[in-house]
Amino acid sequence: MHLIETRDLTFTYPGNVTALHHINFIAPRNARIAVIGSNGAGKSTLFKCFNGIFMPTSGTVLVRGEPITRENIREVRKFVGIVFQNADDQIFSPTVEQDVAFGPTNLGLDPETIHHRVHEAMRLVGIEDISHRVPHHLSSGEKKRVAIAGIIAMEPEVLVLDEPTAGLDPQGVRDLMAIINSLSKQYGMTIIFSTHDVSLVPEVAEYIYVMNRGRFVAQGTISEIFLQSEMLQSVRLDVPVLPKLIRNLQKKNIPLPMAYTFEDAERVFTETYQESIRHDR
Amino acid sequence: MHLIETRDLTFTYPGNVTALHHINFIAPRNARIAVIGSNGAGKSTLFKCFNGIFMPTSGTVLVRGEPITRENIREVRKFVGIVFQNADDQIFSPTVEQDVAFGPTNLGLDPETIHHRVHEAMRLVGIEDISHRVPHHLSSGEKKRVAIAGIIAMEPEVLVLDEPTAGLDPQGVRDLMAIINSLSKQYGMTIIFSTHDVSLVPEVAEYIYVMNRGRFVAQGTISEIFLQSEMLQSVRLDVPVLPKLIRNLQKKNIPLPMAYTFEDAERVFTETYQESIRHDR
Amino acid sequence: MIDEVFYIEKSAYCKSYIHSLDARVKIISAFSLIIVTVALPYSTAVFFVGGFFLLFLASLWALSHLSPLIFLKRLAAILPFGLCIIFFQIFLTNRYYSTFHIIAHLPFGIHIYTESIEFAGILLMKFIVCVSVIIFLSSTTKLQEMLDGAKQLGLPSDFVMALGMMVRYLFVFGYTYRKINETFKTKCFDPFDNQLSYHYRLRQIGYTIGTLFLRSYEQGERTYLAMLCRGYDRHSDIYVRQKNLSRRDWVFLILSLTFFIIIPIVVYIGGILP
Amino acid sequence: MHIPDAFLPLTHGLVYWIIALVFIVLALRWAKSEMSDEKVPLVAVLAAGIFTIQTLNMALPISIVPGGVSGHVVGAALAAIVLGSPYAAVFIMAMVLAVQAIIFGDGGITVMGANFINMGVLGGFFGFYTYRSLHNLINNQFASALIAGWVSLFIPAIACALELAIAGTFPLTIGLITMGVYHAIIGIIEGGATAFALSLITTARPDIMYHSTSIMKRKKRDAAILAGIIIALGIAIAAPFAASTYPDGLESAFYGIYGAKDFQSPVIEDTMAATAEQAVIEKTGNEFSWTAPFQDYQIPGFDKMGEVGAIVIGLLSIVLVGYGVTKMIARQK
Ligand SMILES: Nc1ncnc2c1ncn2[C@@H]1O[C@H](COP(=O)(O)OP(=O)(O)OP(=O)(O)O)[C@@H](O)[C@H]1O
Ligand SMILES: Nc1ncnc2c1ncn2[C@@H]1O[C@H](COP(=O)(O)OP(=O)(O)OP(=O)(O)O)[C@@H](O)[C@H]1O
Ligand SMILES: [Mg+2]
Ligand SMILES: [Mg+2]
Repeated sequence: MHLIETRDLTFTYPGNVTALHHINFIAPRNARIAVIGSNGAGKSTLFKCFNGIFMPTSGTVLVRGEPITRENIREVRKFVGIVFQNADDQIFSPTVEQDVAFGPTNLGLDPETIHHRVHEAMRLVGIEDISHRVPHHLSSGEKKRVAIAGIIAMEPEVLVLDEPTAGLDPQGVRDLMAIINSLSKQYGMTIIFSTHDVSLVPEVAEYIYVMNRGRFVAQGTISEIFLQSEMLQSVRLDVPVLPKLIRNLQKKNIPLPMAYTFEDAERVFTETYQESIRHDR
Repeated sequence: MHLIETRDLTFTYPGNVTALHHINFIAPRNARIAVIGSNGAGKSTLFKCFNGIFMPTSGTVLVRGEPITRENIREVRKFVGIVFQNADDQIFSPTVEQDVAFGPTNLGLDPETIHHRVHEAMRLVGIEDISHRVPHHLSSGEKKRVAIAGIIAMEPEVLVLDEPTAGLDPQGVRDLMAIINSLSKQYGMTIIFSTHDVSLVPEVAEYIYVMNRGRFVAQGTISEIFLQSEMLQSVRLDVPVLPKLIRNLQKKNIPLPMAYTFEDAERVFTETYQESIRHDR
Repeated sequence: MIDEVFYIEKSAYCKSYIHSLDARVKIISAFSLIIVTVALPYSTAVFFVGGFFLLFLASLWALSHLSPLIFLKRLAAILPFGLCIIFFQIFLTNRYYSTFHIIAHLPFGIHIYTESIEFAGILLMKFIVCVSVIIFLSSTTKLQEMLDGAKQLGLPSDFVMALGMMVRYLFVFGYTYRKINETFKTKCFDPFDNQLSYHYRLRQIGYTIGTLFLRSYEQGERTYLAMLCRGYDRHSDIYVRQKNLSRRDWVFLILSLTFFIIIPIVVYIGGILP
Repeated sequence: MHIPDAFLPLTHGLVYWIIALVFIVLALRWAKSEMSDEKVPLVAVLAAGIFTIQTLNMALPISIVPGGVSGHVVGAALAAIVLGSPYAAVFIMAMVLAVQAIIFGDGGITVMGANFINMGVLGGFFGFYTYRSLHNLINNQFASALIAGWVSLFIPAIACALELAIAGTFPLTIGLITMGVYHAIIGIIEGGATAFALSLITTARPDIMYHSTSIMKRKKRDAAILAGIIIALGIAIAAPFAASTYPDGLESAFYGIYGAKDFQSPVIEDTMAATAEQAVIEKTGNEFSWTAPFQDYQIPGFDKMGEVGAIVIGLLSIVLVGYGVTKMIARQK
């Protein structure tokens, strides 16, 4: 049984814009999945189907093997937490702590539990020391973390993040990636995120769906997807710069093995070049 | 005489947030300058001083050698065009064409000239075929181009772009970079832009200012700045991945020359390798 | 209601003879029809005149190639407050009649009168005609054409510009509103959820309103700065391409205005009624 | 509370339109001159924001049917309080109501003046002055905003009932009671939400809040304003009873208000309230002397051009006086 599964999911916005066509998506337990696609590909729309904000026009969305219905929608939303693209649309309270507590309070938990969950969530994303500040004045990275804490406090098992790094500076991106990685590795959360910054993907994800105009045009592991540079370019995306470089060098008969992350690339280049230099001597 | 120069510019927001400290900035004619810095470094604030939206708390801003005053502010704003970070701030008219025409209309030009300028600007950024659409249905890349057209239609000599590529997909980034490059090379505009995506910088800029907490912490040509990876990391930024890789490999005694753009990197890797193999034989 | 703006816009973007008429023509006709309808004296003649007007609107609607469902949906959304007042009329006497005949006795000394039903019917007819006119106008005219039209008809340009900006940001905030609602859903908040205390729900809605207010305030500040960059000052004006009325615009205008005047005259003075 | 077309006769609509226009012009002037900073763009964007705020529906505090009936916030008080001027509300509501009437069909065209007087002018002025005087006297922002919000909804509802009654579209007593009770209940949403919204705005952006402290506190004046508001409220609440006691209680209720007005005449919003009320008084006399107009198949008002002219001239002069007083007070600041 998969945590989230869509079967032949099609979604049409009122006004006849079909944003999703026959989507088949599977998220097994503890997976780390990236959905990549250009602006308007349908990533945000797809995510909103995962917790019943949008109901399929045709096809089904199964959460823990069951279709989403009126009866189980609260359970589904507790189970699948979504952090939306723009943090400003998700933060309404006068203090960070109150904002993180918003979700748990709506679930009708007792004050004790709420307090505990809120502090645990704030600790996980590292915003404990700003818990009494006004969210309005936080930096974009801090706001993003508050938004994530607000969802984590509801203790979902699947964490869905829509373009989590948009607008963050490089250090902010690194910090956020570290948080996401630790949520996945230490707390066993299943992570699904979208992005069009392809260089992020190898750092977090292990499986990729490529989306274009409401359809999945490819899916596979990182190495499978990033080998198809023409396909990626045709859907307005890019291959991360390192695999692209290695690819081009391979074509010029330089015997480099493929690498996706920075560490791997450094290693293969060092080995290959030192090899060739050693031959030299 | 520089087109824009700031001398010891300090700016304090009402409420005592000093966002700029003693900034000395120079933009010579036809320069292509990048201002890089993390979230909240003060980039947007600095740009708003360039055309008198914000007036210095102390220090001066000289445009074409003259300080900005009440009398010449109209001239200054015609001369220095700013494209803001968020296109939605800037597109306030009900249709694309009306929006592009807003600036020229305010300049008091005759309808003939307005019409001509508007169409020329729309042609330059490639939005002629969407001129009658409403802004809210445009994609983010299209909106960005409408915002740029609105500024270009005023025919400024200095084009200032605040995070022009934020939120765009890779193809959108490539298109926009091409537009900016052609405005600089074919139309002789002086370009100043900000970003925290350092990998863009070598594609467009030739000179860099590094900003942190309202101060310039470094400035120089691309090769000067991107050699200082510790400095960049300390201000929450990053070295673009290619120079970083080459740097690390150089440390391991692989005799690679430095390269910043993708083409250069591909060339140096190929040459170095082929060199070493040639020796081999 | 803000979601409706997207649907209204969609119908306004269809293409037809009616859609392609100049906005000025449609505005003048629509407003005159409303004024004529409101000015009709209270009498049963209103049923005839209103009937003709509705027929007229229905034929225009048919010409516009829009589905009647769109019209009915929009009508249903607008009616409640008016209907409520109209419905109460049947229990009340009013000053427009001198005698009242009771046709039904209800408990608590409440009665239903023949004349009151007639009066309610007259009000309903006028109300429906006026509302239909507005639905017709906004479903067949793009917002910015209406603004251009209003400007050419002499609405002060300050107001045209302000309304233009308002309309533009209505769509921006329309998206914001959707996103806020989606966040409410993800966080399981429902202002109608009785398991949460009323105070808590009111507080959260209040905070949301405050946030939206701030968002729009700050948007206003930023937009103002962006406008300054483009040479905005108090003499600024919105750019409107001058356009002359075509012959068919004139034909439509003259025909419809004549119709609005002839029909009541024929019905009232021509003595169709006793 | 949006009166639709056809619920007020054309002549009444015209009269309300004229009064409304005066306030719109004043508001436009405010937006263009205030502190030498253009407020037109800010107010235009805020109008879109207030429109959005009005779509946030909320259950009524008293559940009439299970599941709940909804109400929402009008926002005139909030806008006036934050921007520090009732004209802010006037400007914003003018745009919101225009868009609602012309695009959504919510509220009529011929009666837009009346809707605008109710929700924009009365709502804005009562909301603003209730808040400011209370805040200066009791120094409790939350309570002041709560009450101001409530008043800013209740008074317009009463005005709306009066206008319908004068038009002969809805009987006075029942109108006052139903509109009054209903809006007294949703007033809780308006008041509560305004108070919470204001507390959020004050914590997040205290700098944009208009500071009543920066204006010299004049307790006496505030007390007088408050007394005026309380009397207006008292009359509004008592009106249905008065109206049901006397057969032609409408007139007496109005003279009551008119009498109350003398008591604290230098106050802006009462001057202006009086403007509207005076209009109403003048009309009342006429209205009651009307015979059923349909009997002779004449369009009402057209046979009484003289009377209508008198009303308009009377109104205009009152408006001018009101305007003069407003100007004088504005200059004193
Ligand atoms: N409320 C809506 N009504 C109609 N169409 C919509 C709506 N929201 C989105 N769309 C359309 O659906 C498509 C998918 O949009 P979506 O927001 O899911 O894309 P995305 O992949 O998240 O893009 P981005 O990277 O820009 O966030 C787009 O073509 C968009 O125009
Ligand atoms: N209106 C304002 N009032 C007070 N402080 C402000 C205001 N706008 C910005 N600041 C502060 O000024 C500093 C610089 O902000 P600025 O927007 O210039 O940064 P930036 O470099 O453009 O950041 P980003 O990359 O996030 O756009 C920040 O600390 C910010 O909090
Ligand atoms: Mg998206
Ligand atoms: Mg910025």
